[in-house]
Parts: sequence; C-alpha cells; structure tokens
Amino acid sequence: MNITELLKDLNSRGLEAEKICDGEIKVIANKDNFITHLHYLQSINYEHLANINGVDYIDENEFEVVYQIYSYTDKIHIIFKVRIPREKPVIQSIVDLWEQAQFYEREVHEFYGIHFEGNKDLSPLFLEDWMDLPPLRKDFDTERFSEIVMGSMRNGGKK
Amino acid sequence: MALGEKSISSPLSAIKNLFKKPVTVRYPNEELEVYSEKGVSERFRGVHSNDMAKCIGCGSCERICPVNAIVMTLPEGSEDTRKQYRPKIDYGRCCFCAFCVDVCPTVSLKMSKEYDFTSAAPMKLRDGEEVKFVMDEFNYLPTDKYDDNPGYVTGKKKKVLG
Amino acid sequence: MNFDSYTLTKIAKNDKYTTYDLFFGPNHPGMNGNFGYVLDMVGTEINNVRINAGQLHRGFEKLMERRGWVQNLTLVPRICVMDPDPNEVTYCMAVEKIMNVEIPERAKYLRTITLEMSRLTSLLISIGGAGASLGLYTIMHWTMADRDKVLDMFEWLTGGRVYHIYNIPGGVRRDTPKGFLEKLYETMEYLESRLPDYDSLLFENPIIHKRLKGLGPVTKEEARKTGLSGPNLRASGNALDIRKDAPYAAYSELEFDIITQEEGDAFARALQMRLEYEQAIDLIKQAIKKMPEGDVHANLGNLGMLKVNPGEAYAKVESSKGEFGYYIVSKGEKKPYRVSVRGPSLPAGFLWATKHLPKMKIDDVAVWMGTFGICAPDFDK
Amino acid sequence: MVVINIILYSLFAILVGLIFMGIGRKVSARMHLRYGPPFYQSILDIFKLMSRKSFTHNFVMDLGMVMALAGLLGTMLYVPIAGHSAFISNSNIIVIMYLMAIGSLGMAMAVTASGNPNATIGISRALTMMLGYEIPFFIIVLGLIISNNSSSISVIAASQAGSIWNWNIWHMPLGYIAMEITLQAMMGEKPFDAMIAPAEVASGPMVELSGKYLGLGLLTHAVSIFVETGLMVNFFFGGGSNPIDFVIKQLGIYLIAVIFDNIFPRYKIEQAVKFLWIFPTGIAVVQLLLLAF
Amino acid sequence: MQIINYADEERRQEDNRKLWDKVTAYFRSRSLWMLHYCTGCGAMELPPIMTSRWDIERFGIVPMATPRQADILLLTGYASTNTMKRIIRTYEQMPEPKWVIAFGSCTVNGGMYWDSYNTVNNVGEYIPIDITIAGCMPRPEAILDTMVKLMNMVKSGDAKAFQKYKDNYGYYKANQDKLFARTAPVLESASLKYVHNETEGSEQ
Repeated sequence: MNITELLKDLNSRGLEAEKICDGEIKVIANKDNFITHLHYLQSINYEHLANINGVDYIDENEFEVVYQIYSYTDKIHIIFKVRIPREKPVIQSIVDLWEQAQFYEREVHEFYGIHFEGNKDLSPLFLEDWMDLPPLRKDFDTERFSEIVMGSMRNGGKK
Repeated sequence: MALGEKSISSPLSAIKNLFKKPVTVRYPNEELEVYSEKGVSERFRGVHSNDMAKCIGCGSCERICPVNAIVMTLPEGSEDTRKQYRPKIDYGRCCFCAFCVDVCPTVSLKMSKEYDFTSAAPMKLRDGEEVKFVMDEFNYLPTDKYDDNPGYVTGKKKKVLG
Repeated sequence: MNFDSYTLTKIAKNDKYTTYDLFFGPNHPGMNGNFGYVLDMVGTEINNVRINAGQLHRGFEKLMERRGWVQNLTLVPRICVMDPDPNEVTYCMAVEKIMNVEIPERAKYLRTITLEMSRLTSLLISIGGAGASLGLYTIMHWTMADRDKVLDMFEWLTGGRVYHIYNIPGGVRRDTPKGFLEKLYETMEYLESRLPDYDSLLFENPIIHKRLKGLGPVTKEEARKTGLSGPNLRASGNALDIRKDAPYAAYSELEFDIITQEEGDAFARALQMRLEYEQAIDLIKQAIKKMPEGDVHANLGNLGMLKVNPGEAYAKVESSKGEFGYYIVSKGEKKPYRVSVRGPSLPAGFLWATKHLPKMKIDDVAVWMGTFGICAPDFDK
Repeated sequence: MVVINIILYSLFAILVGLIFMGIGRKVSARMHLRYGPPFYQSILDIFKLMSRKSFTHNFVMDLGMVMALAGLLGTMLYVPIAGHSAFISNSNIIVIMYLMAIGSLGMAMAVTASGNPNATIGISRALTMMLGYEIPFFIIVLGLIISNNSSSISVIAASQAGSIWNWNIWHMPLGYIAMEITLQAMMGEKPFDAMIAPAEVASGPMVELSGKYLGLGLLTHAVSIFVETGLMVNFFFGGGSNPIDFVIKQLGIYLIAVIFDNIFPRYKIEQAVKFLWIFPTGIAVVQLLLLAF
Repeated sequence: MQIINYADEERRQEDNRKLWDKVTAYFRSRSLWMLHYCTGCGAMELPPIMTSRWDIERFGIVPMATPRQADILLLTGYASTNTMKRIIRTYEQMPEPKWVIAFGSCTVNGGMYWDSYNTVNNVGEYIPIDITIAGCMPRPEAILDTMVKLMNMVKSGDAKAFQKYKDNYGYYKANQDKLFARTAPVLESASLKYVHNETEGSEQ
C-alpha cells in the first residue's frame, strides 16, 4: 500500500490523515475508538511501535498521546495522535496490542499523569518519591523546583 | 575457516602480543603523538582565552550560551560602559560546546588547548564555605593568558552561528 | 548430565523464605552504566526481575523545551554517551524536516562519516564489554585502545573526544582539517588489520561458544513485534535497516548489504556487532573516496536566533544499538514545543529483561546485557 | 629453632607469592599491550590494606580469615623447597591434600559470616570447584604414588634428581597435561575463576572484605600460589637443586597459568565442573592405566 | 596549566606527623583502588584510562568491585537524585581513609543540567570532595594529572576530606534530608488535583 492509498483508506475510516513529508503521515483519532484503528493498522502490517509519548497542549487544555507506528513492508511512518482532556487524563491502554507499550505507558504516566486503563503496572519507573506535578507538564516549573530543592542559581540574575 | 567457528588453537595466537610493543601513552612522561604537534589536537576545545583588546563586550556569547555559564562582568578598574564588559565563564556550568567561539563577531573569544582545571578543597574551610569556594574557583574571567596555545578558533570567514 | 533440567522456581512458589533480593547494579561490575535490576533469587537462579531505572534521569525532554533550537544540540549527544552522533543527526534531521531544507552534499558525507565513526566507537565498547563480562579482559583492553584511535580522529575533526556537537541544522559546523581524510583512511586500515586478532580471541574461542550459544533467544517474529531494532533485530533474521529503508545523509549513494544472522541468540547478536563493525569501516572508506567538494553548511540565517516554522516531524537514524527517533513539535517559537526521544534500548532493557531473566542463572546476566547492547541513558533520558 | 624456621619459611613463601602476583600482573599487562604496575605492586597493596580501617561482622569472620591463611601456611610447611623443609617430616601428599582444604573452609566460614548473598554464591562456587578439581588431582597423585611406591613428596622429588630427562614430565606427559588443567582450577585462574567472577557476583568471597581482611585474603592467595606451583615443581619438574632454581621453575609454571588466564573467558560453574570431571579426569585415568599396566 | 594548590595555606604539620603516618601515607598513595561505579556520563572516559591506551594501573590504581575494597570514589559527572542516594550509601560503606574525586562541570555548579528537576547541583553539599576537576568531560590526560595530584596529596597528608564528614555530619545530613526526605509537594499548583484522582483507584 503506498502513501496515497493509505491516506484514502484511513480517511474513509473516519480518521483525519494528512501527509507530512515523504514516508510520514499524521493521523488524528478519537479517544473513544482509537484502539480499533490501531488494531486495524496492526493487521495491515504496521507492526513496529517505536514510541508512545505525550504532548501537553496547555492552551487548548488538552493532552495528546502520540503513538509512533511504522510498517516494515510499506516503509511508512504514522504519527498517530489521540487527544484527551486535561481535567480527566484517562485513556485506554494498548498493552494487548504491543507488549512494550507497557513500559512506554508507564513512562507517559509518570511524566504526564495520564492514566492508562488496562495497564496492570503503572508504578513510577524513573523518579523516586515524586510528589509534585508530573514533571513534563507545561505548568511544572523545573527551574523553580531546582532552585528550592537543589539550590541552583541563575548566573548573573534574571534576564 | 568461516567467522564464528570454534577452534581451540586460535585463542593461543594471542600469545604473540607478549612480544609486541605496548600501545600505552605513559602520560606524565610521554605525550600523545597523533597530530602534527605533540599533545592534543589543533581544534581541541579547552579553557577559554579572550583577547581583551579585541573584545567589544557585545554579549553575543552570553546570549548563545546554552547553559547559562557566561555572564558579562566588568573587570576591576575599568569604567562602566557597555563596551568594557567582558565574558566571565563559570566552569561549573560550561559544557565546552564552543558556540560562544563560533558566535563571537570579532574572533576575540577562543578556546585554548589547556585542559587541566582542577581545584583541591581546602581543609580549613568548613561546610558551605568550601562549596562556595570551589564554585568561585571555577568562575574564571578569560584573558589572553593562553593566546599562544590556541585550540578551537573559528575564523571570520567560516561563520556558522551569528 | 543436564544441569538445566531441575529448577528451583518450583520450590520458591511454595516457600517464600527461600527467595532473596540481589541488587544487580547500579554499583556492580557486571552492569554497564548506572542502571540496575533487582533480582528475586532462589539459590543462583533468578525467579523474578524488577527494574531499577532512573539513576540517569535528567529530564532532557523538559530541558529541551527551555532552550533554543541550536542550544539543544549540546543536550542531545548526552542521551547516549557511547554513541552520541546519531542523536545530533536525528535532531538536526527532524528540524530540517520541519523547515524543509536540503543540506549540501559534502555535509551529507561528513554526517555519514561521523555517524559511522560513532558506530565504530560504540561497537568497540560493546564487543569489548561482551568479552569483559565473560572475564576475557584482554579483548576489552584491545578494543578500548583501538577505540581511542577513532576518538583521536573525532578530536581532530570536531574538537571534542566524546561529545562532538558537530552537526547543526543545515549541515555541519566546520569543514575537515587539512590531511584529515587521509589520516582517517589510514586509521580505518589499521582497525581492519586488528580484526583477525579479535576474531581469533573472541569469536573462535570455544568457551565463548559454550557460554553464548542458545542464551537469550529472540525469534524473528517476536523481534519485529516487540520493537527491537538495529543489530538485535537483524541478528534474528530480519533484513531491516533504516539506512536502506529510509535513506538519510549519504547512505543512498554508498554500497552496502544488510547483514543478518539466523539464530537470534546471544552469540548471533555478538557476531552481528562484529560484522557491522567491519561494514562501518567499509562505509567510511567508501565515503572518503566519494567525498565531493563544496560547502558544508546551508545558509539558514542567524542560527542563534533560529525560529522554526510550526509543524511536527519524526526523524530516525540507525545507530549502533538501533533506531534513534526524535519527534519534534514546533509552534513557531525560538524554542521547541516538545521533543520526544525514542531510545533503542528500551525494548531490550525493560521488556526482554522481564522475559529472559527469569529462569536464567546469575552467571549470564552481565553477558546477556552486553550482547543486547543496552545503554541505560537512552531510556532514562 | 623450629619456630624461627617456620616463621622464616612463611615469610619466604609470602614474599615469593606476592612477587609472583606482581610479575603475573605485569605479564597480563603485556598481553593487553600495556605496561602495567611495577612488579612489587602487590607488596604495596598488602601494606596499604593492612593500614586501613576494616569492617568485621562478627567473631567468625575474624577467625575464618586467620584460619584460611594459617591452613595454607601449614600446607606450605609440608612442601619441600628444593629438598629443604621447615621441620623434619616426610611431607606426605595425603597430609597436604587434607591441609589444603582448610584454607578454603576457613575462607568459607569468614565470608558466609558476612551475610552478603554475592559472597555466599561465590564461596559455594569455590567449594563446588574444589569438588571438581580434587578428583583429577587425586588420580594424578595416585599415579605418582604408584610409580614411586611412596607418598612422600621428598621421595618423589628426589627420584627425579640428576638429569633433566629424569623429570616426571617425560615419564608421565599425560599426567602433566591433566595436572596443568587442574592447576588452573586450583589457583582459580580463568577459565575456572567462576568463584570470583566480578561481572557475575562482584568478586564473590571478597565482596564484604575490607582492609585487613582483604589483606589476609590476598596473603592467602599468595601462599596458595606458592604451594600449588611448588607441588607442581616437586611432582613433575624435579624439585629443583637449590631454592633459586626451585623458585624459577615455580615462576615458569605460574606464568603459563597467567597466560592461559588471559586468553580464555570463564566457564559457568556447572560447565567448569563438568569439564574438569571429563577431560583432566579422563586424561589422568588413561595415565594411571598406562602406569598400572 | 592551572593547578590551584593550597599547600602553604593549609600549613602542613610535617614535623608533627609520626614516622608511621608517613610510611602508611606512602603506601596508601601508591595503591589507590577506585570503585567501579559509573554515576554519570563522565564514566565514558574511565574505560580508556583503565585500559591499554592510558593504563592507569601504572600508578597502582585499579578498579574494585565493591565499596568495601575501594579507596577512591569517583563521581563521574552529574548525580541525579536517585544516584545521590546510592552515592551517599556507597560512600558511607567505604572504610577509611577514603577519598572522593568529582569529575566534570556538573558536579560543581550543576553543569548543563543546572535547571533540571532531578539532578543535584553541587555534590559538595552532600559529601565532602577532595579534588574537583572541570571539563565536560575531562580528557584522560586531565584525569591522570588529577590522579597524580591526589597521590601527592595523600602522600603529604593533605587529603583528609573524609574527616570533614565526621566533624560536620550535621551539615551534610541536613542537606541530604532536604533532598530526599520530602514529605509534601515543593511547588504549589492548582492542577495537582487532576493528577492522582484516577490513578489511586488503579490496581497495583
């Protein structure tokens, strides 16, 4: 399947698909039924889940969970995006589709506070005894935190 | 014999290394001899050196510094005009990326081949004093002290940044 | 006599007092990097494994949101200490994809050379480390000494031994110094001449065969599905390589085949590293021969004040450990809105650890890690 | 007089063992294409360790370390050095084989007292390894006893005196090969160093030893080198006409072990025991059969 | 070459040192064993100096497997909060006399991670440091120079930072507690309530 066919196929399934550049498309899916779409993509040989990451769109008051999926046969990379509200950051887990998703989801959970329903183990992976906001959220001020806890100082005062 | 087949005799061939000359650079007595000169390479990014006469105090280096290591300070005994400010480098922050050298418009800021910059904590000082003391030790106002030993220098022509 | 036939795990199920925790790392000579597993042991057999990561977490992704586009280049190589250049190149490629710029031909070749040199340094550590974790320190001493020769070349080209910060959006920072390419070619020939020594000591050693054959097998299908990449993927028989699938830099103009192994066990992975090492030497030689003249940097204006137009891109590079991917979101500001890093070690270091280590003996953990080429900073970030 | 003799012999063995360790490090360094430490480095290490603060866990740990060293020094006294001995004895092999186990047992007592799981795994490997190498060693010794009609080392050494062609290495070449492999295991050199394996069990028995205890451990190792190479010289290389000759032969044997140490990785413990029970044991049995018939 | 030396400031009591102290100091300086613990990226320059190219074993310095056996602790680069915990535990396990070398800029003033939420800015606040060496990362030559300098300091009896840890334990302990023993969120934030409401109900 080449890139135009894929775009057509995905658009016909109710997804907003758009080409970014050669061999790379981005897809925006709904949080209620994105799993069925991922299931479909996996069945048409999009078998490599490279990463799961979050993005904090604080102005729109939404989180975005991004699945990086690649097909070894089509040589097309899909940036698969799902938006969820910031007040209720809950999304379904895809551990059943890809095993390694468990660790990526744990990571996103730790850094964004997004809860993945169906992931058995969401315990912290990197930070010990973390009590503040999840650090990668945009409203977490790392410099202020570092100043209070580690006593870091900006050289030459605030510019 | 194809690679990855086992053989009991092949490891024994390593014994010949007993009679080869070691590759060690016996450092305090010997120096590295790889480049045209002994010692580190001609582009080595070491301790900064600044030509105080050429520097115009523009502050480009302060702005480009990714790690907030450079602060424009007024050297002692100079009048307080914008042109008199000189970069002071905190080696407790510096990551030796040489962006400041690339960005310098007058080619006054350079990096030398000097690499040894150590500080032994004095026994006399206690607690936080010592920490402060070490931090101050690594705050260094580059002068033309190492100008005769230049390492990473970007000429005016080959500008990449700025 | 088959020693594997009895297992103590059965006892452990019935009696919880037979198990004890053994901290394998971070402060353990068998562990490469500041990372660790907490092994739940029964006798000398591992019953369960917990991951003790996060010792190298520095919050790169947060810090990159606070620094300018070019300033971030100082941060990215720190994500993988052994193999820093793929990070720089991937980051630059992602930025260039968003900005839609093409870099000059010579810069492409120079990027290829730095990438392959970086691969050499990383593979030398991996090969030496695999030997050292089995107690064969001789090979470690040799490979590290040879790696220093490559580092010398890096220092000449870029000014830094380990962190080069040589690539920049739009190309590379400086042209090669005079006489560099000739000397690099000589170095490559020297490294090639050292290969028979490595082979006879490491890959033909009967004890290495005994220790590595059949250890930690990964099947072809599993490797594709669990996100393994790079040498680990190819050691299981998948002929997949980003350098061929989605060529970047100058790889489309160089001739090379994808090397694969069939077995997918630790020995195949070690052998795969060794063969890719030879291939990297060959690629550098080709690149030196084909090196065009010209500019090394496309003019993108004042890079210090670079503003990238809004957009997003995912760029990936085949590093010595697998796929390094950078997903960058730009909102048209002086700083990136989000940079997300895909490190190659996570599937092996986390997922395969939980699959392979239980039922394994404590003897094999270090070498199991060594052959997978697990590099802790790239998943700790 | 005997007391002074014993002290002098012990010091001699320790000194020779330590210098051997230093030379061994130098030779491995040359294999690695580097220069390595000065040959007296091990002596410096011992003095430093003895001047450090050390942690003890309980009384058993103190006792065990001393027992390990004392056991090996006791063994050493029975090994004739070029015909000389600390006191008059017939230096029976059977006695030596019993005494040699005391060193390992003392070590086992000391390190298991520390309670570190790595140490426990390490020492259990060491004892398993002992099980592995003692079988071929006993069979070789049996061959020697049969061919000399005596279990006294002095007699075995004396029977080889005279010409180089009288040495047992020519009479029992298979026995020598088996002994060489066994010796590698007895000295804990690779491929049979599973007990200390830093990459696996973080240096095994030595994990919790600090300062003086580690120093005693190193001394034990030094004496064990002296004893084991000394036995080898007495068994197969004619015993030496004077102490200098004896020490040079010992050094040669030790260096062979060091070179093999540098070109082989380590076996897993079960692989090592399996190997020792098959190859050296098999060769030794063949040698025994050749001697018997 | 800029080596800052405090020998005269420190006023060595050469005459008051007993002969035995001098002898032990000599042996200690010639046989420094370092702990094989890579705390940060600076550890990447340790394999070259430990192996054939620079061969630090010439000075009697060898890597050791456990803290019990080691004399020197190398803080190779930045220390994250988790690592700092392990460093302190390791340091306290080492028998005296012990020495600490801090490598690289990150250990002095945060280095390039100065504003990170998970890296310690100044390791000197948590354990006493004997020698600090700048560079990101320092060259093997610089490391060798530092080692030789440490050997000289040990020989002359200047390197005694471990006594500071005993004398001023209160200061170090207070800093450590500030870092590790946090019981409440450091930063006030309105959106904190969105974080845990869903996760707390989840099964572990």
